[in-house]
Amino acid sequence: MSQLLTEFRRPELLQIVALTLRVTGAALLLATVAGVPIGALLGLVRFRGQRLVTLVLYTGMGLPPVVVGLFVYLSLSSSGPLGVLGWLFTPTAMIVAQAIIAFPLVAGLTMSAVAGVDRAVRQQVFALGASRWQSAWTVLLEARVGVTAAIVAAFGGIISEVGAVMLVGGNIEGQTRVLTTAIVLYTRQGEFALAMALGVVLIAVAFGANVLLLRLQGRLRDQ
Amino acid sequence: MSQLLTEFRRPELLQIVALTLRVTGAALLLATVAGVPIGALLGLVRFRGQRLVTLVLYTGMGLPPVVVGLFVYLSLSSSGPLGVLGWLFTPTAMIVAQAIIAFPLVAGLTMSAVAGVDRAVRQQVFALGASRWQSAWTVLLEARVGVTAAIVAAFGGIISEVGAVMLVGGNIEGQTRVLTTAIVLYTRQGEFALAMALGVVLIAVAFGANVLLLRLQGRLRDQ
Amino acid sequence: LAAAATAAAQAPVKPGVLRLATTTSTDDSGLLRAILPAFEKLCACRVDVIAVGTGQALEIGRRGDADVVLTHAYQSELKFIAEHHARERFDVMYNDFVVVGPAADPAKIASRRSAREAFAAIAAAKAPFASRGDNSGTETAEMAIWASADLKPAGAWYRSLGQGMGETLIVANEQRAYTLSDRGTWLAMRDKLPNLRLLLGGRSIAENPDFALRNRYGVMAVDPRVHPGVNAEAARKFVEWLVSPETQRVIAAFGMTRFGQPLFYPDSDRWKASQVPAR
Amino acid sequence: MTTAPACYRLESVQHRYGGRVVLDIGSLEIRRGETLAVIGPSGSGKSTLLRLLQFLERPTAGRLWFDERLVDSEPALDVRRRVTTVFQRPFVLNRSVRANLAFGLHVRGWSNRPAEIDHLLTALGLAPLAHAPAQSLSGGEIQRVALARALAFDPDVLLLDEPTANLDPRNVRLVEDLIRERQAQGVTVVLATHQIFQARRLAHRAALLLDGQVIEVGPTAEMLDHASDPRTRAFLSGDMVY
Amino acid sequence: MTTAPACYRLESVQHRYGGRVVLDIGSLEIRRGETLAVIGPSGSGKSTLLRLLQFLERPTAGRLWFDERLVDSEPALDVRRRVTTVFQRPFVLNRSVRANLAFGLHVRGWSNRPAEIDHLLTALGLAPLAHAPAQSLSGGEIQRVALARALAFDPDVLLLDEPTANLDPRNVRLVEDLIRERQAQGVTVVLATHQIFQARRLAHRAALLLDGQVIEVGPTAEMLDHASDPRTRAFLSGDMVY
Ligand SMILES: Nc1ncnc2c1ncn2[C@@H]1O[C@H](COP(=O)(O)OP(=O)(O)OP(=O)(O)O)[C@@H](O)[C@H]1O
Ligand SMILES: Nc1ncnc2c1ncn2[C@@H]1O[C@H](COP(=O)(O)OP(=O)(O)OP(=O)(O)O)[C@@H](O)[C@H]1O
Ligand SMILES: [Mg+2]
Ligand SMILES: [Mg+2]
Repeated sequence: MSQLLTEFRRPELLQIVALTLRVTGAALLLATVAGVPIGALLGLVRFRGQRLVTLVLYTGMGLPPVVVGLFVYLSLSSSGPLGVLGWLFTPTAMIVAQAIIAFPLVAGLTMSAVAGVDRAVRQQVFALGASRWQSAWTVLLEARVGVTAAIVAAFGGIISEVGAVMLVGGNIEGQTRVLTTAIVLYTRQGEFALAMALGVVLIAVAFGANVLLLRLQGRLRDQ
Repeated sequence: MSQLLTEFRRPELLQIVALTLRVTGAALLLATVAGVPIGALLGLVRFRGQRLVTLVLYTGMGLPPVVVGLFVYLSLSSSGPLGVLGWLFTPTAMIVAQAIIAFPLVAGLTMSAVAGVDRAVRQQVFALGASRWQSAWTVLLEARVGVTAAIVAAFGGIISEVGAVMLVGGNIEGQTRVLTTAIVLYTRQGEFALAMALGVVLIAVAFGANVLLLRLQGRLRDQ
Repeated sequence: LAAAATAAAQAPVKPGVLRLATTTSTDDSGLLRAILPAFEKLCACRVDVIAVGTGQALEIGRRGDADVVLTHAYQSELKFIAEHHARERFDVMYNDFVVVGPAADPAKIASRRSAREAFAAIAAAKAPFASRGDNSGTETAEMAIWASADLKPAGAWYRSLGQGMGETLIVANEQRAYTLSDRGTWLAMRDKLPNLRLLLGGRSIAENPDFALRNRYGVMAVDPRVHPGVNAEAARKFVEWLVSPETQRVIAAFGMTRFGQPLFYPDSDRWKASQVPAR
Repeated sequence: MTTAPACYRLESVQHRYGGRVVLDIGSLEIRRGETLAVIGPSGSGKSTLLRLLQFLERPTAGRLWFDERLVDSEPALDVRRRVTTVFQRPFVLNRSVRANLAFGLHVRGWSNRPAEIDHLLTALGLAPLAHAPAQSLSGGEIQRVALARALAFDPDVLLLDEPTANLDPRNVRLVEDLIRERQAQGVTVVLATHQIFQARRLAHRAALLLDGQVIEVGPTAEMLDHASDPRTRAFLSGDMVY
Repeated sequence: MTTAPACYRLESVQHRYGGRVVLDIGSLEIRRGETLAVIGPSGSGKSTLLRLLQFLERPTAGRLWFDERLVDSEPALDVRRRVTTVFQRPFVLNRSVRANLAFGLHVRGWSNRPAEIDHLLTALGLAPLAHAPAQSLSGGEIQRVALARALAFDPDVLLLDEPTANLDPRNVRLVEDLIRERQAQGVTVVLATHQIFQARRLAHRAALLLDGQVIEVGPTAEMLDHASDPRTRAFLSGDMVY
């Protein structure tokens, strides 16, 4: 226990938490900015091949982080097509990988939330003169509980993810070590108590972030 | 490439795929059986502390698989409280860990899908004489798109998960090796092409499972 | 009563199964896959290999979740015995570590004769160095080398990864960094590491100029008096079999066809004893 | 004046939504087997009253008896199954028309009574639509499905909230005929409507709600023709024109 | 007979839902500035016709002109913004009543016109509810919000689908007064209703739909009092009673 306390007073812990939030926050932002509009669109319009797109998105929710990590790694590797960017083993690479993992979750669950809004509501909004984008935004606000859940699920998926960030970040101390990779490290060392303690920290961080997200959802009502 | 082909013809591959489906399928079944009714209930009733329960569920979506794995490992370890069961390093342990990971996803997303069903629909069902459970079931059917998405997201989350199954299953060849742990193994060995190929197999398996799930959703309409 | 309760909480012995907790290097190199079938036939049992980090392997043993552990962290192994989780440790085999680095070799270590000197040169040049940073046997060896050179590595050039050997080599390859690797993993992966060269350690263990780079593997059967749930019978048989000259001979031959040199060198007392008359 | 035992009794019932009192009824009795029309302007509390009678909400103050038993928590399933509502804005389930009609029977575990359902479909002109998805129907069709669905399981008490608002004259007649059939069988009916003429055609007694208060209650013809309260007269006079 | 330029022109318009023809109109013209009542029994296609006129759906066959331009794909935003519908089953957004009224202005980027909104709230008796969440309103209140929301941005064409189905006489009058105000300003109105009396009070011309077909169309009084088609007479006769 005293070991835990010493561990927790380490300034590195703060830095690890900060990097975790920065990477996951940025990835979530990217995935949201891309995934919410696309999910909304897919939920709103009917088109040929919709079923296939749905299937692809749903399957994307099951992309193994390790495979995504490998893919990003091979792309960013110095012998890969994007090697010149020099992103490998930097937080940027981790953001890219997590954004890819988060995207299908955000888009797929937003789609199902938007599709759950009564068609009559959409017709009403259309008849009041809303443009395509305004319609989408209005329906999104009506579906905000489901859209928030989509973002929450994606956040949970990537903040707890380790396979991809380990591969493309390298778990470099002081550089690219986040909470999950630190947990894995302690686990491999047999330091189970420390690993569990960091797990608790991670869960606390996720809890705090969700409090904020639900606040935001509440705000949207008063628009 | 020829190496890939040889790899794919290995009978172990079939066994690994079968075990993956068995473990993830059983875990998903457990999580669904527990999570859908609980999520439905939470989405239907209003009670004090609901906000907190929501937050806890949402936070649960971000439970790091490694931490869940560690927790299950310590519980099932022969010096742990459930050691007598002798489940450690067996598929059963993997099922337990994955079910824990899947549960908050199923319950949380079901909750938000059910909450999205118009209150008037619930009142209508109540007024027609449905019992609590019948109401819940009826509303679930009305929210089936969202509930399916919840199950799909949970499925995607666990079939691609590696941290927990690695810890509690031990990645024992022929016994507890699933697709993700095999992918990690190959990655660790620098066999990137093989790892990627197995990733493709995993994605194909997930795609097939989603086809089935969407079929099932279609069936429910005709109830 | 409390003791009875503890005993009752123990997992039942699974007859016919031996749980072997070991480090990833023994498994990833393919050694276990090559030698274990013989033992499985001999004892008519199944061996479940749990390949994890060294620390984790020992911890699994400490909790009685494995019947036998095979690791390469001598000091930690001694501690394991001091804590009564096993009664004895047996030498099994050894191989060696090598220092690899970028082909350009900015710290000019290729000409050095010892790891101590090489590390000192790297630190002086502040050339990138990738460390396992995971408390593994390899990292323990690395730390011992830094200590012998009176150095405490720190700074942007020193990257502590907290990953396995394979991953660390991958990072070093990308970042053109030096690293300490066990020879087996290096040999197995060097085709995929175009930016790295072996700079210190020679072409085989016989040519390794630095004895400090030796990597010793030991095996321990978990003590059934402390952990009644273990399959002590099979564990005992396994240890006996592993150190037997016949098995040791197979270990010595492993890797010859693929790499032209063995990956592991037999090191058990019985093997050494059996070699004496031959000399 | 009580001629039949009370089906519902309300005493000092108040209902609030966030501070605002929308219902404030000193005393009201609805007798077994009678049809009571609840009339009143938009927002006067008609639908709220029906929600209380359907046990969907509990009054914030006062007491409500159903069948001489005080309703202080959700009634037992078999009790509340005796009452059903056709809502002002009916919702149909995402199933076929026929499956919607069968829903009430289905939850009661009753063998499917196909003859009864066929009878209702025909009586309300819905037979050709039996297999259509209910949510694709027109406004008036949905309203008829909702009524048929409520009648299918023979409720003792029928709460009707503007049941013909979306119907044309011919369909109004079909609906009213069915209601009369149930009246003859002794079903208690509470009919919220803004159509005075409908109240006159169907109800034994009428009650006028204004701002949540019962202004006047009495036998329909008497009350509509000789209202004693000036507010009642004012409300009724508009109806002669619109 | 064309006295004003056509607002809408329909030629051989058919509309199907999954094989079933629900609308089949040989030719119909709606003139600029006129009010056309569309009457007909439940399921005859009134709402479907309005959906086509609102460009929500494209006819499965035939041609539709709006303002002399053929509508073959979704019209440009500024064209379709000239038309709005008050639906038979109006949906309000999960916002305050006031925010619902402002929605049409908001999407057009118009400065918020608070005076106009206040005027509408008062005219429809909704002022006390301005800040209430719109989804908690009563049936008639929601119907009035939907009308006010449509009027707030001064549409050229107003499609009204049973706009007073849920209203009591006094509120019917408020709504009809507002409609008359717009008629005076030259707004084209298409009014789907099952209330013959309302058609008589508001419409210049009336069209009777039966099974998707226009049976008769003509000046309201003339058509209602001296219908030439027996089917029209049969439909109207029911209305004398219900
Ligand atoms: N859930 C609610 N929350 C807040 N206010 C409500 C709620 N339900 C109803 N009200 C308010 O209570 C009043 C009475 O509503 P109710 O639906 O009973 O009226 P009504 O007589 O049925 O009117 P209408 O003829 O328009 O249907 C209305 O002013 C309405 O805005
Ligand atoms: N989306 C749809 N899919 C299938 N059928 C539909 C759809 N919409 C309408 N219908 C059918 O088309 C017919 C005409 O519907 P419409 O809503 O136009 O009738 P209406 O004249 O407005 O009737 P009401 O007076 O009952 O509102 C109805 O029989 C209806 O069931
Ligand atoms: Mg009402
Ligand atoms: Mg209609």
